[in-house]
Amino acid sequence: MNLKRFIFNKRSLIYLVVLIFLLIIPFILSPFNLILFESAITFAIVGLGFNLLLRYTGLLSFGHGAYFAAGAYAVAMVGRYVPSIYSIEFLIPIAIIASLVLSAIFGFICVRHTKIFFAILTLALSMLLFALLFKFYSVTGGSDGLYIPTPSIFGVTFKRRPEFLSGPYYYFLLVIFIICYMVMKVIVSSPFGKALQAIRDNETRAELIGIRVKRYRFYAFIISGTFAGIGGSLWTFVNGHVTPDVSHWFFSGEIVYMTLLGGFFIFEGPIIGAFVFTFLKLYAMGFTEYWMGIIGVTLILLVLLLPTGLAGGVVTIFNKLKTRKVLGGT
Amino acid sequence: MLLRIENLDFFVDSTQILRSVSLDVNDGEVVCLVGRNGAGKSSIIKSIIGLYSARSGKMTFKDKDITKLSSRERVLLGLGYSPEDSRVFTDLTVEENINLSTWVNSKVDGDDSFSLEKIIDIFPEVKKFLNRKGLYLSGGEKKMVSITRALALNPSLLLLDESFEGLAPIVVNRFRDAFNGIREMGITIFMAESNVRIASKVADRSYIVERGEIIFEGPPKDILQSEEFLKIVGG
Amino acid sequence: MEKTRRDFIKIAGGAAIGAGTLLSGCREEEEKVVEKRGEIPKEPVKIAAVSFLTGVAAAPFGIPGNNTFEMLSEKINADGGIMGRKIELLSKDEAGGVDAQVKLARKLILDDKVDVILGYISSADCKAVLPLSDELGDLIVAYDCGTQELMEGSHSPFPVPKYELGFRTAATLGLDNIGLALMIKKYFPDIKRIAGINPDYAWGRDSWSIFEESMKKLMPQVEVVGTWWPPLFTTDYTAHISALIGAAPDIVHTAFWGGDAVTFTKQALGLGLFDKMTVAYSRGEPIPQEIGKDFPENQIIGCAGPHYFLYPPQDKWPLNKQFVDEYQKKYGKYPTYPCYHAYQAIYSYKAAVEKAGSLTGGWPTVDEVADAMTGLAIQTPSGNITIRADHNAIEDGLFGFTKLTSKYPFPILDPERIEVFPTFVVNPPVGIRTVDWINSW
Amino acid sequence: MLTVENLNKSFGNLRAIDGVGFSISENEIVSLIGSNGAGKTTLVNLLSGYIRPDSGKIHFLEEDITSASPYMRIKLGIGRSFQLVQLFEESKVLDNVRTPLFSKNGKIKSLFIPSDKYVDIKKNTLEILKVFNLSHKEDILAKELSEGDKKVLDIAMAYALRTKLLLLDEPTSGVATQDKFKVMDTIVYAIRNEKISALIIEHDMDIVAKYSDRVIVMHEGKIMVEGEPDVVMSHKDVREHILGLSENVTEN
Amino acid sequence: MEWFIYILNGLYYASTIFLISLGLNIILGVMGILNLAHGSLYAIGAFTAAWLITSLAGWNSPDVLSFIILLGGAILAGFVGLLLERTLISPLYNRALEYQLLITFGALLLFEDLIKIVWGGEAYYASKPFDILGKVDLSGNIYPIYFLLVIVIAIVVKLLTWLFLARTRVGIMLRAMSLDIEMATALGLQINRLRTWAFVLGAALAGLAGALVAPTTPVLLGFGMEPLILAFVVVVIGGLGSLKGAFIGSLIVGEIRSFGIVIFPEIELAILYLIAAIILVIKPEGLFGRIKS
Repeated sequence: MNLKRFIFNKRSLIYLVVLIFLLIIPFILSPFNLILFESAITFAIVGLGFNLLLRYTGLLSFGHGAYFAAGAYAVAMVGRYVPSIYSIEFLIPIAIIASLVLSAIFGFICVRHTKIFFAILTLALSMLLFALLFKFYSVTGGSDGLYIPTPSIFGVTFKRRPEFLSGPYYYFLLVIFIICYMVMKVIVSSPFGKALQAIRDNETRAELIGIRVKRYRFYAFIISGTFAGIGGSLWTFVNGHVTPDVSHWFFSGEIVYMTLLGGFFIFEGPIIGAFVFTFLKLYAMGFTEYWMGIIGVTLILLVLLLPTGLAGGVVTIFNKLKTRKVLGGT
Repeated sequence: MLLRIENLDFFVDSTQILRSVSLDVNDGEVVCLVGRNGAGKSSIIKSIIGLYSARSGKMTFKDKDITKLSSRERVLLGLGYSPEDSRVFTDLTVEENINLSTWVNSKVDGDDSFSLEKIIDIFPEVKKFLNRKGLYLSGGEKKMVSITRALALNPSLLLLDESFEGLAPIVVNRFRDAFNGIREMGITIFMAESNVRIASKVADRSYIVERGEIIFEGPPKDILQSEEFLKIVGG
Repeated sequence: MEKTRRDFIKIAGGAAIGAGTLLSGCREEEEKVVEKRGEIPKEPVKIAAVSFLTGVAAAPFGIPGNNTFEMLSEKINADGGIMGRKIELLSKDEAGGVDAQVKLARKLILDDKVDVILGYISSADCKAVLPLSDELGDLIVAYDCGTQELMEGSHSPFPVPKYELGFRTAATLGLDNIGLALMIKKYFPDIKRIAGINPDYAWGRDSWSIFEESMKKLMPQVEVVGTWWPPLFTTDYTAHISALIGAAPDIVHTAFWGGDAVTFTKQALGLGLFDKMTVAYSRGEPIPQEIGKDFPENQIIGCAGPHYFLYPPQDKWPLNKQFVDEYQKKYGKYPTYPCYHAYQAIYSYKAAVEKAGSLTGGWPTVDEVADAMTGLAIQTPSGNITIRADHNAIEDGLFGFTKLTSKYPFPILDPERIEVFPTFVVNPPVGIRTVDWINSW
Repeated sequence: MLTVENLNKSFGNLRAIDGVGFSISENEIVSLIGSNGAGKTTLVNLLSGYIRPDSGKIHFLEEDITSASPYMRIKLGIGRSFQLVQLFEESKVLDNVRTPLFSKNGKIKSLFIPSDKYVDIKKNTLEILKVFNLSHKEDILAKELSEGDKKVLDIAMAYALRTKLLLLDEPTSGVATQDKFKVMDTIVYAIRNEKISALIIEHDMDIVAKYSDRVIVMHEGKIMVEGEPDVVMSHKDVREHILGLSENVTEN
Repeated sequence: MEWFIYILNGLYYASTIFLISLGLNIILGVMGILNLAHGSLYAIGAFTAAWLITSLAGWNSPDVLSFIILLGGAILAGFVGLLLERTLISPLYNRALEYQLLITFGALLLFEDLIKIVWGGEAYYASKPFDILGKVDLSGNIYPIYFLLVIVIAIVVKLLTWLFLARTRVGIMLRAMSLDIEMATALGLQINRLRTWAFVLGAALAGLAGALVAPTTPVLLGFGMEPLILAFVVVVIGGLGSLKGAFIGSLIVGEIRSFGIVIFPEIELAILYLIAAIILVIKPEGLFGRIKS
C-alpha cells in the first residue's frame, strides 16, 4: 500500500484519531478515571484473547479467569519470593510463561470437548485453581491475596504508585496494548486464523482439508490463555493487589460479559466492551449500592435486545442508515 | 378435502429445500409421496405436522388454515405422526409411549368412539411388550409402537414417514394388513415411501417428489409403467 | 515530602488544560494544595467510615462500629466539630471482597477526596488497603482489624513506621492469642491436648500461629492434636465438629467471629462438643450476646483489648458508663468491642488534628496529622490507649469465662474470674515481630 | 490410478461389500449407481479411509493405501465431497477455498503473516474460483450462496487440495431440477480441465448418462455390471433390479 | 463408632447438596440450560424461611408451624422460578449457549440485589426449628435431630421425585421431552408448559434446600454462591442431566468432604474440585451422564 493511499484511507484516519485520543488520555482524565482506564486496557487485552476462542474458534470458555490469575500470580509470586528481579521487563515474560504453561495443561484437557462441556470443563478447572490459590495460604496468601509492589521499568524505579501510574506506566501499557492488538489482528487474518475459523464453521470439513482440529484448538487455547495472562500481569500493577477471586468463575463470567457487551462478532468488540464494562461497573458502584442489579439488568437487556453487542448494534444502525441513504439517492 | 397444501416453500438458512409444493389429500384416501432419499418427502411431512415452518405458502386442514399453528394445535385438530426412524422414547416403556398420546388427545376429546383397545388391535403384538422400554425393541417393533402411538392421538389424518423401511418381507405384508385396518377406522393416511412398489400396493394416489418439487400426481401404477418416472424414483 | 506525595495529583490537575468533561474535582484539589497555613476551611471535614454494613460481619461488628461512628460524629458536631469544622461522615460498606475494597479506597481518596478513612474490620482488607495510604497520600486509620502482620516487617527488628500515613488505633490479634495462652496456663495448668478450628484466611491462620507459638513456650508439654481450616462462611461444621470430638482435645482454640462463630457454636451444641471440651474464643466478646442464653457457660472469651461494657467498672470509670448509656439509649444494645474500637479511631483522629493544628494555628496537613498521631495517648471508655512509633496502638488484654446471671439474657464474663493482662505482657515491644518476641521468652 | 481388489466388509451378518474389485484410470469419470443399501456409501467410506476393510487391497498411484489414514489419503490426492455440503458457512467463499490451499501448502501454522500477504495462494484461489464459475462471489459468506453454488464450492474445496481423484457423493442432491445440469456442467468442466479423475455416486440417471465415461452398478454389496453408460443402462439385470423397469419383479 | 457419625455428617451434607443439584440437573436435562441463577433460588428459599421464622418468633406460634414454614421457602423459590422462566429464559431456547449462560448470569446478579432490597443486608438467624428438635444419643454420640430430619426429607424428596417422574403424567412427559424434544413436540405435548414445570420444580427444590439449611446457620447475602459451585461439582461428577447422577454425585461429595475433613483437614475444598476434574478428564459426561459430548 503506498503512503498516500494509507494516509487518505478512511480506516487509517480512524486509527489515527483513536491513537491521538489514547495518547492524550493522561492529560484529560482525573487520576482516578485514569486508573480505571488503565485497568480497562488490561481487560481489553484479555478480551482480545478471549475472543480468539469465542469468535474465531467457536469455544465458550467460562474459566478464563484462571489464565488471568496465572499471569497475575506470577507477578505476585516474583514480588514475594524473588524481589531481586522485580522489574517489568522480567515480570511480563515470566507471566507469559506461567499463563502459557497453565493454559497448555488445562487446554490439553479442555479442547477434546466443545459447547457446554467445554464451558463447564473450563469453569471447573478454573475453580480448581481457585481452590488451590485459596488453600495454599502460606504460599499464595490465601483469600487475602498478595500485595503487588510498584515495579521498575527498564531500571527506572518509582517511589509511589501514582507517579508510576500517571504517566510512564500508562504509555507502557498503551504500547503493549497496541502490540497485542496488532498481533491478534494479524493472527485472526493469518492462515492460522483462517484454519481456526474453518474449525469453528465445520469440524468435519476442517479435518478433511488436513487441519488437525484438536491440535489447532489447543494452539488457539494457549494463545488465548496467554493473552489473558498478559492482561492479568499488567492489571496487577494497576490494581496493586491480587486475590484468588480472579480465578473464580464469577470473574470469568465478567470476561464473557465484557466480550458480549462490546459485541463478539466484531474484532474490536471486546475492547469496547472492556472499557464500557469497567466504567459502567464502577459508576454503577458509585451511583448505588445496588450496582450488581444494574449490571445484571444491563446484561439481560443486552442478551434480549442487542445480542450483537454495542459494536454490533452500531454497525447495524450504520448499515441501515447507509442503505437508507442509498435508497434516498435513487 | 381434508388437507390442502398450496405453494409451500421451505428453507434451511438460505438453502431452499421445498419448492412451491402443492398437494391435496381427500377424506378416506391413502396418499403416498414417492421419491428418492433426500428428495424432500420428510420435509413435506414435517412441515405438515409443524416441525418445520414454511417460508411461504398455505396449508389448510379440515378447512382451517393451519400454516401458523403449533404442532400441538395441529395434533388437536386431528393430525398424527409417525416419523422415519420411529423415534420411540427409549427410556419410556411402550405403554408410557402410547399413553403420552392419549393424554394429549383426552384433553379435547370426550369422544366415545375412541378406544385404545381398538387401536392396539391394529398391532396386537404391541400388547406383548407393553412393559418393555423403547430401548429394547427391534426395528419392526419400534415401527409398530410408533404407529400405534400416532393412532392413540385419535387422528383423522395419519402422517407416516417411511413406515416400511427396513422391514422384512413378511412384516411388510403384516403392515399392509394393518393399513387396511387403519383405513377401516376411517382414518386417512398420508405417507412417504421411497419404494414405489410398496407404495403401489397400499396407496390410492401418489405424488412424486424430486429435488423438492412435486413433478407428478396420479395413481402409483402409472409410475410403475413409466420408464421416465421409474428412473427418477429408483427401484 | 508533601511535594512528592502530591505530585501525581498536580501533574494530572495542572496538565488538564482545556480538558473537558472528566476533569471533575482536579481543580478543587489544586486549591487545597496551595492552601495557606493558619486558615481553617469552612467546608466540613470528610471522614469515610468503612465497615461491614451488609453480610455476616454486619450485625456483630460493622453495624455497631458504624453506629458508633455516627453517634460520635453527631456528638462531636454538636460540641463544635473538629477545630470548628463539622464532620461529614461517609458510611461505606466493607462487603464485596478485598479487590472491591481496594477500588473503593482509591475512589474515596482520589474521587471523593476524603480527609481520612477510618475503617476495616477484615484483616485481609486492612492488609490490602493500608498500602494505599502512602501510595495516594492520604490518612488511613485501621480501626478494628487484628492481623499483627499489618505493621510488622519480615524480620526483627523491623523499621518503623511501615506506612507513613497508615495507622491502627487498636491492638493486634497478638494480644488476643497470647492472652488466651496465658489464661489457659493459669486456669488449666494440667491439660495435655489442644486443637484449633479457624477460618481459612489470614485472620484464622495468624490467630492460630500466635496461639500455638505462645502455647509452645508457656506449656511445652501440651500436644496439638489437630487443626481445621473451614472456609469463611461455611454453613455446615458438622464434619469438623465430629472430627474435633474424635481428636478429643482438652481445649479448642478458635478465632471464629460473627455468623461463623454462631453457626459453629450452635452446631457444636447440637453435637455435644461442649460436654467434652472447653472452647477458647479469641475475640468472643460479642458472641454470647448474639446467641443468647443458649451460649454455653465456662467457655473462655477474649475481648480484643480491655473492651467490655462492664469493664472498667462503670462506677470507677465514668467515661465507660457515659458511653454505654448513650449507646444503649440510642441503639437499645450494649456496646461491643467494635464500638470501643470506633471510639478510639475517631477520637484519635480528632485529638491528632487538634494537637497538630494548635501548633500551626491552621488546619494541619496530612503529614502533620500523621506526626501528631504518632505517640498520641488518649483516654477512652476502656481506659488508655497509646499509638506507638510503629503507628499501632497498644492496650491491656481482658479475658474471662462465660457465666449466666439473672440480670442479662446472655452469659456475661464471670466477675470472679476476670483477668486483665497489662499492656506490656500482651504486646511486643516496638520493632519486634510478635512471633519473634514470643520465641524470645 | 485407483485399483481395488477383492474388497470385503461386513457389519455383523450383513456383507456390505462383497468381493468388490474395479479400477479407475486417469482423467476418467466413473459413476457408481445402485439401489439403497447396495453398499455405495460404504465403498466410498472405505476408499476415503473412514472405515477399514475386512480383507482386500486398495492401491492408489502404485501405493498400497488399504490401511492409510484419511489424512494420508488426502495428502496423496484423494478428495471427497458429501451428499450434504460441508462448507465453512460463516466464512467468505474466498476463505473456503483458500484455507484448504494453506493447509495443502503447509502454511496453516503461519501465525504472524496476514493471509493476504500470500499473493500466490490468493491468485491460485481466484483461479480455482474462476474454473468453478464462482468468480465475483469471493467476498460473500458461504452460507449466502445458492444451493447449486454451495455444491460447486464444496467440490472446489476438495479440488483445492490438488486432488487427483475426487469422490463425489450425490453432487446434485438438493439442487433444483432446472439447475442440475448447470451445476454438473461446472463441476465436470473443472474435472476435465484439470485432468483429474472422479468417482460419482448418483441417483439421477440423466446425469449418469450424460457425464460418465463408465458406470459401475452395485447390487447387494457386489458389482453387478460395469461398462459404458449406454451399455449398462440397457443391461437386463440393471433395468430389472436397479431401474426397476421390468414388470415381473418379485418383491424384494 | 465415630465413623458412624462421620457417615451421618456426610449424609447430611449430601442431602442439601442433593436437593440443589437435583433441581439443577432436572433443568439441565429437560431444557439443556445450565442455570447459573440456581444458587439465588436456593438463597431465596433460605431467606424466605428465615424471614418467616424470625417474623413469627414474637407471636408465640405453635412449634410445628415453623416446620411448615420451611415449605414456604420452596414455594416462593418455585414461584420466582416461574417468573424467571416465563420472562427471561423462554425467549432464549433457540439461542446459542453463550446467551443462555449469560442470561442466567444476569439473573444471578439481579437476584443478589433483589434479595438485598427485600431482606436487607443483615444476616437472619432463624434457628428455632433446629433448637426445638434438640438432640438424640446415638450409641454414645450426640446428634441433632434436625440433621436427621433433613436427611429423611432428602430421601423422601428423592423418592417423591422418582415417583413423580416415573408415575405421573407430567413426569413421564418431562422424561419424554428430555429424551427427544422434536418427537415430543410432534406428539402435541405442551413443550413450553413442560419447560416451565421443569424449571419450577428445579427452582422449588433449590428453595427447599435453602429453607432446610436456614435454621442451621445465619442467612446472608451471597448465600447461594458456594452451594451453586458444589452443585456444579455434583453435576459434573454424577453426570449432566442425570437424576441418578445427582444422587450418587451428592453422596460422593458429601462423604468425601466428611471423611476428607477428618483425614486430610488441610485440603477439604480442593479435593472436591480435584475429583471433579479427574472424572471430567476420564469420563467427561460424568458417571451417569445422559447428555453426550
